[in-house]
Amino acid sequence: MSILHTINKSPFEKDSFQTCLRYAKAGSSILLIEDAVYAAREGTDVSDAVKAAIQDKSVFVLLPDLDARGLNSNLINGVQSVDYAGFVKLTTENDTVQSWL
Amino acid sequence: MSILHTINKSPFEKDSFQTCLRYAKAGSSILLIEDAVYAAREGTDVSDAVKAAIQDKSVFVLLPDLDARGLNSNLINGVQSVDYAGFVKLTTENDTVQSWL
Amino acid sequence: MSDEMLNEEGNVQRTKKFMYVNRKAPYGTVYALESLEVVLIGAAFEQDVSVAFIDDGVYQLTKGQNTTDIGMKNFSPTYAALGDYEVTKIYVEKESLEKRGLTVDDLQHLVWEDEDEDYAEKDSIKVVSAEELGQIFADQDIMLNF
Amino acid sequence: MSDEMLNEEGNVQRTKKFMYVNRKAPYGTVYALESLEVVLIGAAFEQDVSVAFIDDGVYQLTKGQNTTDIGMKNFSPTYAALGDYEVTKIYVEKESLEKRGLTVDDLQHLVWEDEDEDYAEKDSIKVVSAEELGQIFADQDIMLNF
Amino acid sequence: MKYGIMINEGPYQHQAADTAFNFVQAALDAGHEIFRIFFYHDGVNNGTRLTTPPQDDRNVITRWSKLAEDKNIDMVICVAAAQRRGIVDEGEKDRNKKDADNIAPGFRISGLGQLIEAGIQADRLLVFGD
Amino acid sequence: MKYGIMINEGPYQHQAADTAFNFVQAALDAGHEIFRIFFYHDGVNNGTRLTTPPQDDRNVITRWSKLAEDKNIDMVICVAAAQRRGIVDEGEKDRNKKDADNIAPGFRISGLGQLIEAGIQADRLLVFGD
Repeated sequence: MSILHTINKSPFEKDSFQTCLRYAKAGSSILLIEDAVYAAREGTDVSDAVKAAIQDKSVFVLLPDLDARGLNSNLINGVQSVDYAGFVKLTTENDTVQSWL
Repeated sequence: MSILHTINKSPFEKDSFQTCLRYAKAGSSILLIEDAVYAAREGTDVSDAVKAAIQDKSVFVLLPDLDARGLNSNLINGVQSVDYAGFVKLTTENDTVQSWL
Repeated sequence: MSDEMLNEEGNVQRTKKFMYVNRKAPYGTVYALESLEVVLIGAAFEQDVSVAFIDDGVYQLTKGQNTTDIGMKNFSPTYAALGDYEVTKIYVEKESLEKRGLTVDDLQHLVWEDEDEDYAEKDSIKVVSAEELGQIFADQDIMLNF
Repeated sequence: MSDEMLNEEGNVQRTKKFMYVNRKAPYGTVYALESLEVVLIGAAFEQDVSVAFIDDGVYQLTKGQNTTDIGMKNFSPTYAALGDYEVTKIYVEKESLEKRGLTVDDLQHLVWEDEDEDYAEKDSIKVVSAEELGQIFADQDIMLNF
Repeated sequence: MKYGIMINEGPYQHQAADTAFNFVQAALDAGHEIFRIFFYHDGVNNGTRLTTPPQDDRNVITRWSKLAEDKNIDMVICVAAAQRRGIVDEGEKDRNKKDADNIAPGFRISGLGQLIEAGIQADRLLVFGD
Repeated sequence: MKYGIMINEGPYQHQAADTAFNFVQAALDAGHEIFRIFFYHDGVNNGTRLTTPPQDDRNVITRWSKLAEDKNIDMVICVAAAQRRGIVDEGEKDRNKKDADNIAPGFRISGLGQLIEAGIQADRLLVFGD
């Protein structure tokens, strides 16, 4: 069974991001929403961790949340942008959704 | 002027603890309350940071919060326990209070 | 009804695997208490229930909690009732304990009675690695994170 | 009344130093917005006001915020009004920017007009180290963390 | 596909209720069904009709009420969480001897079993919280 | 010593209101004065009289109301934050054309200036939040 992991907390503020990476298996999908979208940017203290995750997992970011925060540029290569329709589609393509809050 | 810093978040969950340590000057006081009391224990991943802080700052822990969490033992040497009356006293002995939330 | 039940339309429906994941410390926020209320209510629904404690969630199970001086309700005795509600699969993450300088001896001893073995008392808590717990997560139908 | 005012009993009272410390990202929570409302109201009280942005608080000042697709109010243009409210001491922590791969060019250019120098336009934002900001904190009367 | 939605935070303080709303809209637009939206923890505060948000901002509450009416969606507020936080319908008002109620149109108050049932009946259960 | 107290979280969800209450009690016991308690953000939810918490738990709201009455403490709810979250007194009810109010005894609704004034007048201003 495949899992869609969502994270909604900034990787700099809370441990949700690190714990999600600890639990997300190879082949699973991770969607960054709300304050977690900051993790999608190149050149931060967590961008290496995101690049490592992309090696064997799919990493997505919710574009409306990125736009809201004014940082829709300089994204890590391989992070895929989705809108809310794309978010819904991801929940249909995976068997379960785990929300890392 | 002397500052009393309070922290109410677990050092494992949020960045408040690390940021408070970054800002607390030598001679200032730090009071651990609510979920921050977990930082007062010996043998955790943050106990070295607390011990370093004790070298030039006063570190206090709110005993009622420690009791509630069942972990009123094996405290780091030099961390001083206070009750709510002691919390009030600390706010009178310092000029300002900064709450790291 | 071991792993099947009737749904609203009267059709047979597979029992679902519910996993409750607790990641927050008690008392600082209400999530631990209200999560426990969900688990207890959920136990009446004849589903396949598991509970996991990771990150600060492991603090929920510490022994000797005494809330007298903060004036809040001590709900920690309720964890001991989980066995009576047939909630017997309780996973605690090893790495989270270690990071916090805790061992399983710092936690409540939770048990359940196995009616298939003459009501033998068995441990409910299994200390597992994140790797093992991740495998268990991968097998669930419903993940509720608190 | 430069640094004195009358209190309720009509006695002369020293102006106090208010420091508003912003540590949270915008939109994910309301703290950034409601903190800004406090700063704007507080500006009317003729106190000595400073605002600091550290940790995720630095994200509050990013350029080009567009909230159309999340349906929330974009309050970022209001930061540009701080100068008009005579809030001219805005500190941004250098280490917090670096950790997030940001430079001051990613932030709004906030200015104020110095009436003592023929309304010359001056930068409001000062990028400072945690060490320097800690010294400034030590000199405050009131610390409000958001 | 049939969705169950759980919302754990109140309006305005956290984005959770906004994200959930946008997700639900998108799911409906894609032709999916929302089996139930369950409000728990501070999420129950989404169900008060007494708010008056600034006119230049979204109205989280009336948006939910309109959605419930337009799309006939079952929106359930947990009774235990509501009692702790002061969200009251007419039945709760009488039962707990209160002098007012504050529930918004389209919401109903019921037990936690409604959440478990949503987990059982829906194809996916999503949690939005803090 | 004269204290100003700011509370930024609602009852039950976070411990902030409990810690603030215990601090205020201890300050009063030590002979200090509480100039004002200011409720902001979700803290405004401390001021609803519609809660019915479990009988074996503390009642955060009535505890505040009793404290205000017994010790004559000024407890102020921020009007802007209250409008977003549905905390209403009689004046707000009329002004915003609501059909009910829900404010608890001992609380009053006023502007953010009351917080700044507390900072100016008090010897110490303490923030309790999340």
